[in-house]
Amino acid sequence: MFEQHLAALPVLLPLIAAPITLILGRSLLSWGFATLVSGCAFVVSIQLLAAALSDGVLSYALGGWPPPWGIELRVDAVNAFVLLAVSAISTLVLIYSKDSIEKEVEKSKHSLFYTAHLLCLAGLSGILITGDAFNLFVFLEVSSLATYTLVSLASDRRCLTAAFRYLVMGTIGATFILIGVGLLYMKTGTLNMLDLASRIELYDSNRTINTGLAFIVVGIGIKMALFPLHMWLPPAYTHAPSAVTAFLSSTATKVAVYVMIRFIFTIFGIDHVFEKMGMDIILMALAVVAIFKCSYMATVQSNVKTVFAYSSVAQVGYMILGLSLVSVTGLMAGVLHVFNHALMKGALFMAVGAVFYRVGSVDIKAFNGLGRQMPLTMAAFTIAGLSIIGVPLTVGFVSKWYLVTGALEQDNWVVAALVLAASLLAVVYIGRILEAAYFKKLPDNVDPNTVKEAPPLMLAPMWVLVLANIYFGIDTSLTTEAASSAAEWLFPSGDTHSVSNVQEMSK
Amino acid sequence: MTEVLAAACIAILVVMAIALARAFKAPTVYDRILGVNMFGTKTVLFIAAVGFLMGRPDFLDIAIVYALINFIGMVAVLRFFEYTAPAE
Amino acid sequence: MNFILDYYNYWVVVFLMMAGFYIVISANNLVKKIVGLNVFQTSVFMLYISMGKVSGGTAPILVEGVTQYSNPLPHVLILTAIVVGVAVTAVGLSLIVRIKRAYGTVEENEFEHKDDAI
Amino acid sequence: MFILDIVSSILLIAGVFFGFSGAVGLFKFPDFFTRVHAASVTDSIAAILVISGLLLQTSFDLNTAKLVFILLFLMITSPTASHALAKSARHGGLLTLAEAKTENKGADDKQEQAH
Amino acid sequence: MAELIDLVLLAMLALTALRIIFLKDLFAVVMLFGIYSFLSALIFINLDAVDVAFTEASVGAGISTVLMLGTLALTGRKEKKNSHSSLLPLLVVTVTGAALIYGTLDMPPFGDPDNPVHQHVAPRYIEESPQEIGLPNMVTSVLASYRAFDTLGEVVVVFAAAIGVLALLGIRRKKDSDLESGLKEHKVLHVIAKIVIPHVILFALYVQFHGDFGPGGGFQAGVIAAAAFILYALVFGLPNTLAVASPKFLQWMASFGVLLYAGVGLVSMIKGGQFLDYNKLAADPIAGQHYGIIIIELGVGITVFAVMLSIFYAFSSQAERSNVQ
Repeated sequence: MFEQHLAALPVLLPLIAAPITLILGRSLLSWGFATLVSGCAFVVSIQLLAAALSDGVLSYALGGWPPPWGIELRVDAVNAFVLLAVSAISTLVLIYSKDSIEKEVEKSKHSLFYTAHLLCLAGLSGILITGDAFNLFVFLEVSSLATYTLVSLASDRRCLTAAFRYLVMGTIGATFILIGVGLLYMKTGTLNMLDLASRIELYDSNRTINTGLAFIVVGIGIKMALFPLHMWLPPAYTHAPSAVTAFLSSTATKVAVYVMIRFIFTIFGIDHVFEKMGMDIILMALAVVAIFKCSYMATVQSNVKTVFAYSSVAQVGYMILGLSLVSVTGLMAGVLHVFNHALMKGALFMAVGAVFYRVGSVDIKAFNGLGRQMPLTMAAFTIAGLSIIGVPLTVGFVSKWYLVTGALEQDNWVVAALVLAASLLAVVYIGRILEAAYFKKLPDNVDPNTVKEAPPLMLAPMWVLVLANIYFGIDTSLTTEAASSAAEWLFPSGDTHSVSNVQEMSK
Repeated sequence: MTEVLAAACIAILVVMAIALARAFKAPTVYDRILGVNMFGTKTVLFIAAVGFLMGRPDFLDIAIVYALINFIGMVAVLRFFEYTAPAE
Repeated sequence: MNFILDYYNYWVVVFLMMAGFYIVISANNLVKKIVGLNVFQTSVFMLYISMGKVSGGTAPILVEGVTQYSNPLPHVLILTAIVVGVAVTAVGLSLIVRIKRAYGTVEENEFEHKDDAI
Repeated sequence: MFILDIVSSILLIAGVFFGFSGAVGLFKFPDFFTRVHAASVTDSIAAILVISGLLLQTSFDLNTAKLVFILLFLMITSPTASHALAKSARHGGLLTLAEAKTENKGADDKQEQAH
Repeated sequence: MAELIDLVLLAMLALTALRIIFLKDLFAVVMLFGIYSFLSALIFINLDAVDVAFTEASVGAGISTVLMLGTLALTGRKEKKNSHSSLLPLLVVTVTGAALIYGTLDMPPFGDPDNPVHQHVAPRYIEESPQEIGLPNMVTSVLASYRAFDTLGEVVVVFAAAIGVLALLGIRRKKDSDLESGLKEHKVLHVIAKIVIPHVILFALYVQFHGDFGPGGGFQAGVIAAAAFILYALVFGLPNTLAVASPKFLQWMASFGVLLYAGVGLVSMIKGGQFLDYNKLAADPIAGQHYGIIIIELGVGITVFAVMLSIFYAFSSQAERSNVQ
């Protein structure tokens, strides 16, 4: 029975657990329960990825109605891979948040926090595994509503305005997606993704379908903070509770990137999007501007959370750059970076949260002298920061490697050079913080005895992520295999040759 | 008979339009509410009539909901004035 | 003429959507933004319902002697979307109440000045 | 059957006529309290007439019951709403036209005295 | 005839939308939004979407408007002068609108039965759902069976909204519950409300269980039942209502509704079907469908009722609090 329903479990588990968490009510109890459920979802998603890699695709017809009449859940290598990252981060963040939100969220709201977290996880998992375009919208809204709540739970009043701006932008994005899906439905009469794909193919450059595509891309662009539409992200990530920032930065925008990939590659088909509409040029231009503009913005911020918020927007640029290369390698780099970026940003924001837990501020000045006071936290921070820069032996290097290789395959020297140049900006913004931590002294007015190492429940998940950063940076076979089979899965006519070449080169 | 029903529907629509005009531009805020209330009650009649016109009178449930919501809306407005001075 | 008859419904709906969208992005007052969001979404619902209409059809509830029904699927989708809309509205409004309590104003440009940028 | 149709038509037309007159009254009457009078009285009579007209079109089934329910509901709530609104306006300090005139006069008198 | 009505209603909608843009009095804006909602519900009726009209009327014009008024009572009625330049928004809107108009040019004509929408997936719902599900209301069949997972998502969205509002506002129970509140001076309203409220609850039950045969269902019923309690709270004051349905109880109910819905799915999994496969619930598939739909509609109704009322409580207790201060 378990095997049969494997595809439905990642979304059903948190979805059913959320109301139970609310009933449990007590802080500790609901924390334990939520963590347990999230852990189960993680175990399930490991099995799902294994199944997807061996069998190709798992389809689950809800209600026993065959698609396109009923709603289908569809798990393949792509979403199983992203799902693994989401459920893993969710579990780690939940472990981490027990101490973290103690400091940042009112006691009476803890069980609401865990409920909202589970709802968010359920929404994100639902977006990932559904095979139905409208169902995707519903789960998008489940996760978004939970996210607005999570962001607004911080004690700083600025989180309220940030959450409101996020809510307005997010709802506009969702409504754009709704319009786009409506236009597609109007021309095809179906909502199932595969069915949509086969029926869109029948039309050769139809104005209604092109408009639908444009609306969907803009809508998802808002959700994933694609460059000119990213204005909601920095305030939201800066003022949300640290645990929430760690969770969202490594999952929410990544899921949106997945949705973009799914719509472009599975539903519309690359011929339609890239060759007929020339979307690759637009996306590539936006991605490059995003990488530079936001990396630069990251270097001039004084709030460390804001620094990494802008860095996240820049990193989304890398992912979009990957898929705008329109090659198996480029796409693979994009998918790989979705996973890798989750590892590094999760660790970074957890470290920043730990600093806030002890020091009570995340201003760059607050980091002065912390290298001595919080050695483990700052070591984790350093390694994750190096990973963002793309230093060899970390995951950041692996995804940038494939990105540059993808660009060079097409003799696109400019893009390759730009990617490398942008890494220098990352050196600057990471370097500023490391300098403060290791080369400046603790301010005199701070008592060195109060600023000590973070509690173990915060350190453990942080270090799990840091070790994952290193492990997957050295032994790349697991992630690259998953990412390359995902990319090949999406590229129906892709030549598998070039990927195996690249793998050899990386060894 | 259909002609009479159709004419009645159109006429109710016209009345609704006039009430709407009052809600758009009113000398006092109470006139605005009056316009909205009249709009609501006429809508109930319109739904009832249109149901017979389209030959599906079993949709009267919606008219009931309209009447109910219209009433609750009015009470909510009155309650609202307990908190804020209604001066225009 | 036929062309207009075929499409007038969609055009008016597009106009309504854009009116709502304009309110959202131009309004300075947060409550008005939420009203605009609702107008925007309601108009999108009309787009869906318009495409489900069949001329000469009737509501998709089985009755004797009728063979032509309108399409029930858009109705189902919009039922769901309306609920989503009210959920977002409720959360947005409660955020506004909290913002008013924290800042003393619900005008966007006023509370922007009260905090540093970002 | 034919007679029923005619009676029903007459009721409908009469109802719509009253509704229309009420709407005109909404614009034409001089102060709020006369306007609320115009609106509420015609609202009730229009509801009674139109729904009675529709009642004659039914074949005495569930729809009849629903129509009667709507009628009763409107009969109860519509005057209540108007009454509460007028009362609220009164409490809010709105004056009738006559009162406003005397008030103005009083104010004018005072001004004159001041001069 | 339908086209004429459609046109008139659309014109009214357009005027209302324009008026909302230019009005500065937020109270009037909210009133006009209520009208906008009513009008769009009329359009839905005219386009044969009676279930949607039902929902839009009760939610858009009812709950949303009441919540907006509650917010206005706390935030003030006047919109201040807008210092933003309106040029950029206008540009964005024009571009978006132009894109949409461009998109309409290849659309299938309005109302044509040969449109792809009516040819591909929908015919099965129309032709076979009466046999497969056994219900005359196709919207209920699709909503509660074919696309039941969407509806589960919808219930979870509502639940998430409750979590959000509770986290943001919370529901304060006042110690001094003998506080002046409610419309004390309106004696007539008290009498009428006492007559009306029981009938409204009765009507809600009718909508809940008649939804399989006519317009209505769990969602609408939940909203109407909540509306009855809201009316009670508006007229008799919040403390009295809190005594009838306490916030804790409502939280429990909201969770219970979601669990009831998901529970049907789990039972069908245990009986060997897929999640939410009602055919397995009873020996006879049609009977199974009936059981499944009735129970999940009940779950929807319970959750929606509890959530809508909780949200209203949250707003209302804020308003009363600020009123006291």
